[in-house]
Amino acid sequence: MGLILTEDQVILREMAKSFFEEKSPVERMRKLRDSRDETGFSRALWKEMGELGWLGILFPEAVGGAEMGYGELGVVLSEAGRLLAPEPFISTVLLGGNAILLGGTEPLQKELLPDLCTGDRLVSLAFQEQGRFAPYSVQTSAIREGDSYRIRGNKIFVLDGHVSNQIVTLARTAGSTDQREGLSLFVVDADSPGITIERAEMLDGRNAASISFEDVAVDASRVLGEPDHAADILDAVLDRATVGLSAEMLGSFEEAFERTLEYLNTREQFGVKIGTFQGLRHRAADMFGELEFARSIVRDAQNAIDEGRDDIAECASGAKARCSDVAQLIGGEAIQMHGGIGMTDEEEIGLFFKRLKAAEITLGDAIYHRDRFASLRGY
Amino acid sequence: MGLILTEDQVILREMAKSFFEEKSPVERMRKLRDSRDETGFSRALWKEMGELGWLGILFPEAVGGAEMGYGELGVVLSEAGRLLAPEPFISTVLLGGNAILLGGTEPLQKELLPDLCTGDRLVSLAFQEQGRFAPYSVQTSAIREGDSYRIRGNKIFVLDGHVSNQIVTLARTAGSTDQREGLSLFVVDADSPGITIERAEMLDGRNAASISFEDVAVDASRVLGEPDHAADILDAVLDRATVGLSAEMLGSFEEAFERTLEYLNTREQFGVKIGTFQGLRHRAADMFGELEFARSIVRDAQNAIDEGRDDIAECASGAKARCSDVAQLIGGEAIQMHGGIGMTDEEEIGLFFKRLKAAEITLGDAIYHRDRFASLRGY
Amino acid sequence: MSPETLEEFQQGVRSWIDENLPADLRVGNRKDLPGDSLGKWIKAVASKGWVTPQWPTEYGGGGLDRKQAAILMKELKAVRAPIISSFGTSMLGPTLLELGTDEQKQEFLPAISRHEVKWCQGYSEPGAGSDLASLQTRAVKEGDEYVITGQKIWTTGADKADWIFCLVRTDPDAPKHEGITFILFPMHQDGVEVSPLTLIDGSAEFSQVFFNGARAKANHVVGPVNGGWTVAKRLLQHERTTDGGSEGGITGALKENLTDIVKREIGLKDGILADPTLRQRLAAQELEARALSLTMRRAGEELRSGQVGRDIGSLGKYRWANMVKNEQDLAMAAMGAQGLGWSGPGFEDTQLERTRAWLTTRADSIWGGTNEVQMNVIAKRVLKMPE
Amino acid sequence: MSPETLEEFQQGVRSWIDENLPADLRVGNRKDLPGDSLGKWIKAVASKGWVTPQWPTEYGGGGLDRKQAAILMKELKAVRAPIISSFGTSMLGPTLLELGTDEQKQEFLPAISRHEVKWCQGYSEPGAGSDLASLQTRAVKEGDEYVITGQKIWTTGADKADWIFCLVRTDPDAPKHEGITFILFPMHQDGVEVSPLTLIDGSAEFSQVFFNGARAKANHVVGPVNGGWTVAKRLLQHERTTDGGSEGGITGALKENLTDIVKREIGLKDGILADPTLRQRLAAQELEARALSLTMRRAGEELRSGQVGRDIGSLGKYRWANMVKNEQDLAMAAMGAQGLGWSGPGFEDTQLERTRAWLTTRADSIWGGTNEVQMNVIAKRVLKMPE
Repeated sequence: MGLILTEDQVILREMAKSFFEEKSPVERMRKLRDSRDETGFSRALWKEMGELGWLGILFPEAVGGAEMGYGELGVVLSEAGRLLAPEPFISTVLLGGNAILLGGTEPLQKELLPDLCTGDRLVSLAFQEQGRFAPYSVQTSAIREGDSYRIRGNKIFVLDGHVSNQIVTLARTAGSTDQREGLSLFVVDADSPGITIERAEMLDGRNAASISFEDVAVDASRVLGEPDHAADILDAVLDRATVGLSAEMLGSFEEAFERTLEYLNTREQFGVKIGTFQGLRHRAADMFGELEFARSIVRDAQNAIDEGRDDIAECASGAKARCSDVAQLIGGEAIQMHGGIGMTDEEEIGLFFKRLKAAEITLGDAIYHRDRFASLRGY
Repeated sequence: MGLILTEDQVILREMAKSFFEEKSPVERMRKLRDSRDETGFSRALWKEMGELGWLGILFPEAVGGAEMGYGELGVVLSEAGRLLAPEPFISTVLLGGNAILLGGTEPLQKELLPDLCTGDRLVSLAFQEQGRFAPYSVQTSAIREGDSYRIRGNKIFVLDGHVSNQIVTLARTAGSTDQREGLSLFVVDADSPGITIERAEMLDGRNAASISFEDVAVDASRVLGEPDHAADILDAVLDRATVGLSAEMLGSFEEAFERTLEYLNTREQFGVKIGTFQGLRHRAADMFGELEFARSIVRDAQNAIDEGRDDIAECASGAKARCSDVAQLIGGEAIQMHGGIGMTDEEEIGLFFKRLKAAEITLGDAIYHRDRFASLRGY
Repeated sequence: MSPETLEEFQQGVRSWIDENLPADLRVGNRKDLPGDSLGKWIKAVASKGWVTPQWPTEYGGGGLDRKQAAILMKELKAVRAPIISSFGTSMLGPTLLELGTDEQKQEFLPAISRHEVKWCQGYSEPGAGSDLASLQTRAVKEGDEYVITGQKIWTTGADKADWIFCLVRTDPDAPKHEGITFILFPMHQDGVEVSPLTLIDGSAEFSQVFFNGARAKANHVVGPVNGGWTVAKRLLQHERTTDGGSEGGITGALKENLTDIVKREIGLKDGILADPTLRQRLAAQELEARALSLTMRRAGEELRSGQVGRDIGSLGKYRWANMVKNEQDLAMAAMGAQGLGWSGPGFEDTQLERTRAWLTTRADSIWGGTNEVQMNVIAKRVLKMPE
Repeated sequence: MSPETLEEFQQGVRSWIDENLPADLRVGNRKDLPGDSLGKWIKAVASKGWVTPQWPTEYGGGGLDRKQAAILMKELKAVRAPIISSFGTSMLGPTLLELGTDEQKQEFLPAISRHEVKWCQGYSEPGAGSDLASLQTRAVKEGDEYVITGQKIWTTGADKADWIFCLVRTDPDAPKHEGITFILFPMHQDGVEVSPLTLIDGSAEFSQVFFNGARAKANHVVGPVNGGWTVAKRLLQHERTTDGGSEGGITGALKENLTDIVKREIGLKDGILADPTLRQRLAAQELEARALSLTMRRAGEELRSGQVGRDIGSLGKYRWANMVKNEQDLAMAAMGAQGLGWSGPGFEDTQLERTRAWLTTRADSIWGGTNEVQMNVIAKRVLKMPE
């Protein structure tokens, strides 16, 4: 596969661009935040995207999907990222949906994925238990009792967990904290007795939940993949979600860069446009370079998945490490170059800045992913 | 103590400045290098400095020293560094001399230090055995046999080892490689049977030796401090040498910065002085800031030793970490800003660049010293 | 009556404080001080003239000399008394004392000394930023009044202010520094509209102020008409010497020691911070803070000794801003996802505060001279690079 | 005679190489090739016109079309034959073919095709640097000759060259791009002095060249008098398309894979690089190299597909230079004191070579357009920022 968009992808991009520009200007995200909307995004818009086939891009036709690839999904995610649309692509499609796709039995897939593709079902993945990203660091336990498991523990940072129908939950069925082995994944209904879901508002206006499980009973048929060996599924899911998130970030920092460039090119100080100052010009050239390098590496990571290459994990970590760094660079420069006005909530650049910070840390920051890349490369 | 020079130190600086400008322009160092001078520095100039009392600054009056402090020595070292004088301050005064001062018995001090203060005796410290700095990583062994020890092993990077009268040698008398305990220091005469000293020319035109010890016999009276506990002396010596080296580096990168600034302020391109370009101006401002921060932290480290404070080690590692970073920054920018002409051996800025690289790595680079600082700070 | 000695003065201050300062105010400058208590305290301090201890008594000041004033401050701080200061006491007052007419002093200073009238500062404008002198707010003379049209931004406390000291353009044809006038007028009038500005950290201490035919008396011009730039610069010098005042100004560092935060968030393993990359960054950060503080100390020593080469004090604002920002970045990195909270459960209050502080400090490299302006100044004034 | 097919041509090339290329030359482009053998090989290649395969046969070329020439190159590379190229073949020749007079072509091209006459390039001057057009070397017409006075620098191979193609100023009063002439003259004459330049890495491939009354024939001006700037730019395009030629040009990367070097110098501990800071840097470096190579690949795809937005190819030189330099910095950091050697015992040859390479690559961000010039170009041409 190439590193540029195919003709079909160009058409998809134009569609997505018009869609978000028309239906989801940045102002919409701000209103959802300021009104403390109880969902935090638009269910109607989400269903519209379902109708357009975008939610099912990754899923087989058998369950109502479009059976396309990360190249296509990345195009949509980048355009969503450009205008900070907060719809639950990461939580429902890339994390929850992917877990069911990669680990679920056929009956589970048939039960859950068709509604997910239409936008009627929301699914979150609950895996994180601490602030610093460490996916195997799991203390939540699941104990087998006859045909079911009882889950006990606490999860944090469950994206969009407050509105999900199912919470795919990572729990320890063997081994000790931090061990890769001994983990299992369960599809837990959000309304199961013993679950408490508390919504928290995030820096970027999006939502994540703290979820506590007090002896929540789950049927053994709701296990994804083999018990004790869920890390294989988890890794694959996280790699794919990481690539998707990177594509979204690409759109966000590209837009932040464009807006900053536009500001430099129009804002005057001391009688001249500030974009004429060499110091700022060189920094703009550097941002441009970083941005374009990020684009190349994200496209390659998408190809790695779509081609089924054996370096998916390396590419995913490489993409996220780069995108996290670029998010930090462009986010920071965008505020600095906008000056005082960039500090106001009214100016939209601050919304980009916050989203970029949240995305930088979500699914692991640059340090985590360079570390992982090094391990994958054998050093 | 203050962070600015005392009146006496200002006078000393003016003396040292005139001395090096008159007797040791950078051209002298180049000639020593190009003629492959067999000593690698000027013994005559070294003795002159002995007469001026500079070699004995650290040593007690009882052995012919001036009994002053690192504040004073730092002033001389910075001026030496400004003109890249290659005389053996680091090897003979800061490493070898300090080892005898801090660990030697009174008879040993009386035997060795007076000649050292006059410039008639040269002493090196042989401790390093690998490229990456790791002072406890010692495989050279010393085995007790009656009243003497037999040393066996190889040392590298022994500064000025090819001309030293004594080689203060770190060897393992107990424990295993990398252990801090079990090390001992021996004053070994350079002409002892079994020693082979091979001179190597370094990047910066200075010299370091590879030394092999094949069952070299040393009398037990030539041990510095307690056998097996030499690390306490070694640490103190390395801290002091590190602060001295940092003072020398300060002079070198200050001069490199001045020359670069002068170049920016005179060189014209496209009809204007290149120092008018904001990109270069901002980088110059950054270099200035780094340079001045380095000066503050070096002065404070000198004070820490001279006041006998309990944070000498922290200050020494802090100073070297900073100076190594600044050396890399200013060295690199100096070449880049001089453009093509900076790439020629003829232009002196390249000599600064090379010396700064060598000094950056000598006695541990910034990573090593930040690591050590973190350990000292308890994290 | 023999002149009071400093010791006697100090004793007097101590007993006066003992009598007048209630226990519930001995907690330092906090925002939630009990209103009644505070009101009484302010009245008591004002009655001695000690809100403005060095101002002449005729304007409600304390008439103290520098040494006495220093003793007063020391004693107040010793018992953690709330410090009463305002734009009036720290900025406008000193400027009026120096450059105002007798009528202006009589009219405005006593109310400032009583801490009764709140002032705000109308300097910055949208579109001006670092280039303050390019301001566009117009003032046109009509009889013995000026009619003012334009817009100010970053006005601290404008929503609570009674009066404003304001830079306006009175001669649009003159070179930009020469057509500016410094003028005073009331905020509570038609033609003045205040619109609070929310910042990215959620705070709302600043406002935009819109003038649409606001009126100022011609005799409320301070200094010469079209000579306001000089007055403005003089006032900014007062601002600097009084450390920015308590309202607004540049925002501060972490409440808790950075090293403690990182150690707690990351944890130690065999006595070593569990993340080696953050360990290196933390060491670098601690060393940067030390170097900054040592350099500022050295700048002071150089100044006092007269041993001045290049002005190293000029680095202060720039390096300080970067240091504070990096400190917050590092705290954020240590918190990971725990640093992404805005509200709701799952986050400790200190974590939420730190996240806001991280946002607040983004302004440190912008306000009070952007990093870029500071670098320009260093290149030009300190390094004497050609232009 | 029916025209030869490409397959037949390829067969012919193969058998010709089999016959003519001795085993001792099948080792790639090395500096220590056996002289006799090499001389014979060059003669043989020249006799076919294959030193300059696409040039017309009348000038000693091979008269091949593009496809045939590609096959020839592929076959030569397949057996690691030494590639014969020079400033004459890659730069001057193509320029003369395009812009030279018939006499000039006849006079100069055959000798280049025979690889007999060595050329050097007189472009850069001290004091000009990135601003090439500000060159000062003067040429004054005397009869049918020009008399040349001035100085060139960075002249690759000047100490071995027979002729020079040189930019000189023929009209000092014209705007700086309009008074420049492109002229050819012999190096072996009074008035030309060559002084080799040693670089900081100890190499001496460049020279300074001093002209003190050197003489050039007026009919050796290429293109119009005072129109040399256009010729010079055209020539530089040939340089770019032929990848810099083998003499000089921008210096290359590490001979050994960086990751292997770092792993060997630092060592692994429990499968993890023993220094965690260098581990992060190495990962960043590997990822940077991947991103650069992917971006260059993408630039090619964009160009071929016509799907061009902003010109990402423009990043290449700048980012490449930084990447190569960082790679060498990292290798140096890994070697520690073992990277500080210049000569003498105690250092492996590969370590000494790496240290020199570290020095050599400092030039990568200077030559071929400094980093600063590249950033200027990106800001202006790609980002369209105002000036």
